Amino acid sequence: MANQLVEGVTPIDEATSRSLHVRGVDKSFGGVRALQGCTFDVTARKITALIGPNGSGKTTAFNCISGFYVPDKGSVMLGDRNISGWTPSRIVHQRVARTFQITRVFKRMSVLENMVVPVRRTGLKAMFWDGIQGNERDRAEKLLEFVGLLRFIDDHAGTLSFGQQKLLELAAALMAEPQIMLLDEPSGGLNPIMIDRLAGYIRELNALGVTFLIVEHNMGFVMRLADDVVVLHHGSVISQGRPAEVRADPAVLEAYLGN
Amino acid sequence: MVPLVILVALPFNGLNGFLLDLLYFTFTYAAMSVGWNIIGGYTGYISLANLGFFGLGSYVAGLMLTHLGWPILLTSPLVGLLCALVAAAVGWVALRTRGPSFVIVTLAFTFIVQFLALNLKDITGGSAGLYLPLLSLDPLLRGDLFYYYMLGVLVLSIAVAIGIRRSRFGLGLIAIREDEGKAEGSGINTSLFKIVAFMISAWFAAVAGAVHAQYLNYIDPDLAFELIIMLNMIVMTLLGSRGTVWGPVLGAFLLFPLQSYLVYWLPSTIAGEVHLALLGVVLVLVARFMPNGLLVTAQELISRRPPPRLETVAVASGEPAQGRVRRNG
Amino acid sequence: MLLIQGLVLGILVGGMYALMASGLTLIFGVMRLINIAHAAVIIFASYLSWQLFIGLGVDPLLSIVILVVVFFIAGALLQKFVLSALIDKDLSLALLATLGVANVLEGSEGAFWTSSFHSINTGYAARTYQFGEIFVPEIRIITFAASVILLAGLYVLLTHSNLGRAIRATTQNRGVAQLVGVNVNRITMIAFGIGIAVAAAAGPLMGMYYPFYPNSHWGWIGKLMAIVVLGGLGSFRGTLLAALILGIAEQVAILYIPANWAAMVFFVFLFAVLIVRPQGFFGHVARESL
Amino acid sequence: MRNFRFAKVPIALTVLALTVASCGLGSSSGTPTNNKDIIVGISEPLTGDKSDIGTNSDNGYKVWESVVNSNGGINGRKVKIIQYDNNSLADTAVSQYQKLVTVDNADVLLGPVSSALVIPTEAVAAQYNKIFVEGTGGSPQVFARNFNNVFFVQPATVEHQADPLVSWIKSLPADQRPTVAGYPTNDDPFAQAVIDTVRAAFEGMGIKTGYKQTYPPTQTDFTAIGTQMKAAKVDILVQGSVADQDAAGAVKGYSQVGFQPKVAYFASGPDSASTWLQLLDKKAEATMTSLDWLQESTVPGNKEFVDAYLKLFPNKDNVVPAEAAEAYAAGEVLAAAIKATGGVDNAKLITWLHANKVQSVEGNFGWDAAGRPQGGTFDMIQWQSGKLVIAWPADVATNGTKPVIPKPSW
Repeated sequence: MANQLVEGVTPIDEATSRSLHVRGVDKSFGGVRALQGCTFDVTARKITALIGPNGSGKTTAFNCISGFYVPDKGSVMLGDRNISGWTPSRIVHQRVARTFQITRVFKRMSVLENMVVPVRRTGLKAMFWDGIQGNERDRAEKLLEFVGLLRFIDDHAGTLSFGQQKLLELAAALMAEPQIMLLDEPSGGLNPIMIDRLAGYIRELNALGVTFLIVEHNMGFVMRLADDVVVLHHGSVISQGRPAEVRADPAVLEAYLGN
Repeated sequence: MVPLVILVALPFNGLNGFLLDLLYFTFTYAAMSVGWNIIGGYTGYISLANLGFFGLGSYVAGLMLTHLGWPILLTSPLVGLLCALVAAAVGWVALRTRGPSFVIVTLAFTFIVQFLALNLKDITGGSAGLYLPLLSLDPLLRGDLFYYYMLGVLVLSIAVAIGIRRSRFGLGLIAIREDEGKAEGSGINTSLFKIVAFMISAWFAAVAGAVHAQYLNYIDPDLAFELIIMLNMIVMTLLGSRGTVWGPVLGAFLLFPLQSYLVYWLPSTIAGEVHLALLGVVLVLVARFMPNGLLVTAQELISRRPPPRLETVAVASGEPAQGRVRRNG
Repeated sequence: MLLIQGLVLGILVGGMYALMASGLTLIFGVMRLINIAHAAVIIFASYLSWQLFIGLGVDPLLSIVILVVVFFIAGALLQKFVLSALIDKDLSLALLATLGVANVLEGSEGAFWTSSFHSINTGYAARTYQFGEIFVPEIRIITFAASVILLAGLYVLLTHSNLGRAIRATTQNRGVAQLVGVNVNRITMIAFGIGIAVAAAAGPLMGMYYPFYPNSHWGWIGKLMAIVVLGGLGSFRGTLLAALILGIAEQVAILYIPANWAAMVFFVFLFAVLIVRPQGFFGHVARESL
Repeated sequence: MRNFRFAKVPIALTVLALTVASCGLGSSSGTPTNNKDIIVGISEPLTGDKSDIGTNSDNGYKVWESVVNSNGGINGRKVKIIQYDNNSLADTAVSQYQKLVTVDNADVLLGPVSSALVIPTEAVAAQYNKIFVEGTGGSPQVFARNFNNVFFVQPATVEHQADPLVSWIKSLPADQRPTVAGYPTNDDPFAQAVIDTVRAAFEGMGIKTGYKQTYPPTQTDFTAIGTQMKAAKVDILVQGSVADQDAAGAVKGYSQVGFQPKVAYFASGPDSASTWLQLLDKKAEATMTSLDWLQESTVPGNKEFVDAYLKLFPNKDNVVPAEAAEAYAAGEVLAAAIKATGGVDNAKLITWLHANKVQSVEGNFGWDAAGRPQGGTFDMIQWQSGKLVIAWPADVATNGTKPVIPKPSW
């Protein structure tokens, strides 16, 4: 019955899902060391939250995983494959999709076009034939329905409200049939009702086997959702574990209060 | 299709050599503009290299003719291919990084090709140029030949442009124009897409250059790299509507005849200079006040719809269109 | 001996290159815009200075003062009424607009002054100093000195004035600059004006140095772009250094390879830099905007 | 396919408009020819980088038209010139000659200035078997394709321009002869051709080649080149300059780095009378070049031409540019052929010119099969105490002056 939950997302079977392992990653800009020996795991089929005070390197870590930055040192493993240094697109093709902290949609393209851009496809015919093929429109419609945007399908994405754009970004990411989704501040700027809806969607998708890594400020949201919490401070992991454990960890309190 | 029929029919109701010429040039510019539009319009990267490829095409084709005796009108597609490969190399340098380096490299590339044409005397004949054997044909027949040849290239270019516009490839290019980082993050291999777009764009410029070389029976570093050619491609595309299939064609069909008559209308002692300045003025004005170009602006006026999108999506029923108008204000 | 001669001439010409390129860098810094019309502006200034000299007998060095003022205003207006609107909309449009401007200037120069060579021949400074085997034309010393003075002025303006600080802030990070209360739009307008004014200042010097004709700006913009890329786009110090390096490289190259190949030096450097180190030799690590 | 539907309309309209307009123009602009007039088609670069010489040449044609017509035309038929500006762009020039032949029904064609424009346009004339007489495009490539319809109206092709220099140096006693020559050459087919012949001859006479480089047309800074020639101990400078600008620029550069040859010959520059003096003043002394025509020359018809020119285009120092004379001569040659064949049958005109010599202000000579002039020579001129004089060959030298050697320092 699982696939009834979210039409357009095929459940991910146990065997194929892989975990992410960040291993001793350093990244610095000019003099600033954003990450130092950053090490943590994103377990397959779980929801992992990445938290930490401002400037603790959350987004940098995120960008190293998704390929936007090349780590100066260390490695990012997808299953047993080292993907550090890969281009973002190549990583996406490994079924690792991401959203952006500041929501980004192709404003002058229609919602439907926004949906099909991330579709995984290869081969000349696929490239140079119709932009929307086979069941893609169908899948797109189902996913848009899932996030309640179907009625805007032909509008310019730029005409959607902020919250709607966030949902569109999520739905579009799903078109890439990701095994792992990296969400950067998904609840940022959303009103409580929206946040609840979002939490709902994430749970449903997770139930289908989608692995999540979520960078988040909103503690309530995180603690409600996450199976695992990773706490970054000054670019290194100071604590990792179940929400309850992390909450109890003095180092974490120190880090937050310290700031 | 209407225009095509007219154009095919035209030479039969006795076009004189001059008008055949005029249209031949118009087709050439239209095809080059359509080509430029693929990198400059769809992808949003301003290329100043297409002039370089025009000239390179002229020389490669010319040398093939003089050294190997291969007739240009047959080799031109191959010439285009060779230049497209060069484009791949240039693109690799210029397009790996995002942002401004592209325009610089493309301009530099044009200068370099011209520079080599000028200084590799033993190969290119240097400033003395390269003079080609004439196609021995009756002038009018010859005119027809070039006319139909270029018309063919133009039709091809439009077909390609439509194809790309409809394809996932085109979708990717437009995504790159809209937000390259997001596109990359959505699984589009932006470097590859950009380079391929650049190659296609170069192909048309090179073919046009090759045919032009045969047309003039002569190539030299000045006229193979006349900067006004590049300016024309860009202005025509922008005026017509960047990023649309038909914009560049429209632009070319408006601007070229206008320009060539300008010379006959204005007092000749200034026509040439004014010509250049006017093109510049048009470019600035269009960029500033009508960046969408004639076609899109007209469409917006007529249909009150936002700029054209992927045709496949254009199946949109009228209803949401209404809704959209309301939302737009 | 030949080598030293080349070095001397190279440094002297490099000083002027620096002046010509610094405006381009400044503009790129604040607007992320490659001003394709930059060399055209320089040539245009040369023509005006020539006209002032022939018509009213205004000394070219003196005419710099006039031109700087006029071009600053013109530049600021152009930025305010044409470019600023495009910068926010689509940078490539602004780029094309500058291309248009370049051709407007080139065309009108041709219309007013015909397209034959012009050169500004002041009666003075025809002498040449000789130090042993080394010959140093007085005119070059003058243009070099003038360039250095102007650059120094610009440098002080950028480093020791509130305006300069605001410009540098805007260059480094528009958003932040705005947050700390810099009127970014106004600063951009002024900075662009200054960039154009600097180009105008270079005009008369260039005209005393080299003959010029309407489309000679294409040759120059190629050189200038090579300089700013080598210097790391937007880096003022980098540009100065790059200008000297290329100036010397060019003058020395002319001594050892055919004159008609020497021009290639610039493009060789350009491509070398872009392949090896796209952010330029002196540019800070460019952080890709996500 | 919304785009497409939308686009059809404007495209179709444009095409229609275009055709209507152009067909309209096509027929109308064919200027009203009462077929007594002889229509002469010309495309000249009146703008763009060749505008100066283009205008000079165009004025020469105008003078010819007025002179011919004021003498009652050719065989009683008036000459009517249809002329367009090609903005120094070859393809514009080509399409304008197309227009001249197909739309304006020109009877005969005269050429534009500069080899660069003649080479592409002569081919158009050849396709329509139209005679094509031109006065300024003399580079070897012009004749390389052996078009029989082209006629170049100067005493000799450019490669022979410097012959008088060679013969003069030959005539010098061995001890006075320069020993090392320098050949800086503008990257221009015309200049190259001049220099190559001189160099061949000099090396034959045992004058070493101390410096030989081409510089780009955009070259403006000659100090480096001067430095090198100085280092190479060059004592005779033979510069392949194309205009007074690069020649004068060179002189400045050389004097700046103290390069002082005994003889300074320029393929072009010293001939542009007043400007040369303005640009160089004292430095102009003893600089030389060759001329196909001199304003003071006494060949038949020259006085009439010079007077007519100065009447039509008066200028403060009464100068008549050489390009004007060359154009005028081209006109004379064409007229002679028309007079002789009694019509404008181009085939006849062409055969007649291949068979006969014609006297023009450029001299009295004929043409070979490819249109190269046969049997004329250039004169060498030199600046002596602020005046331009014919210095060689001795028999034509202005009241027996000899070339100055060694040249005073510049």
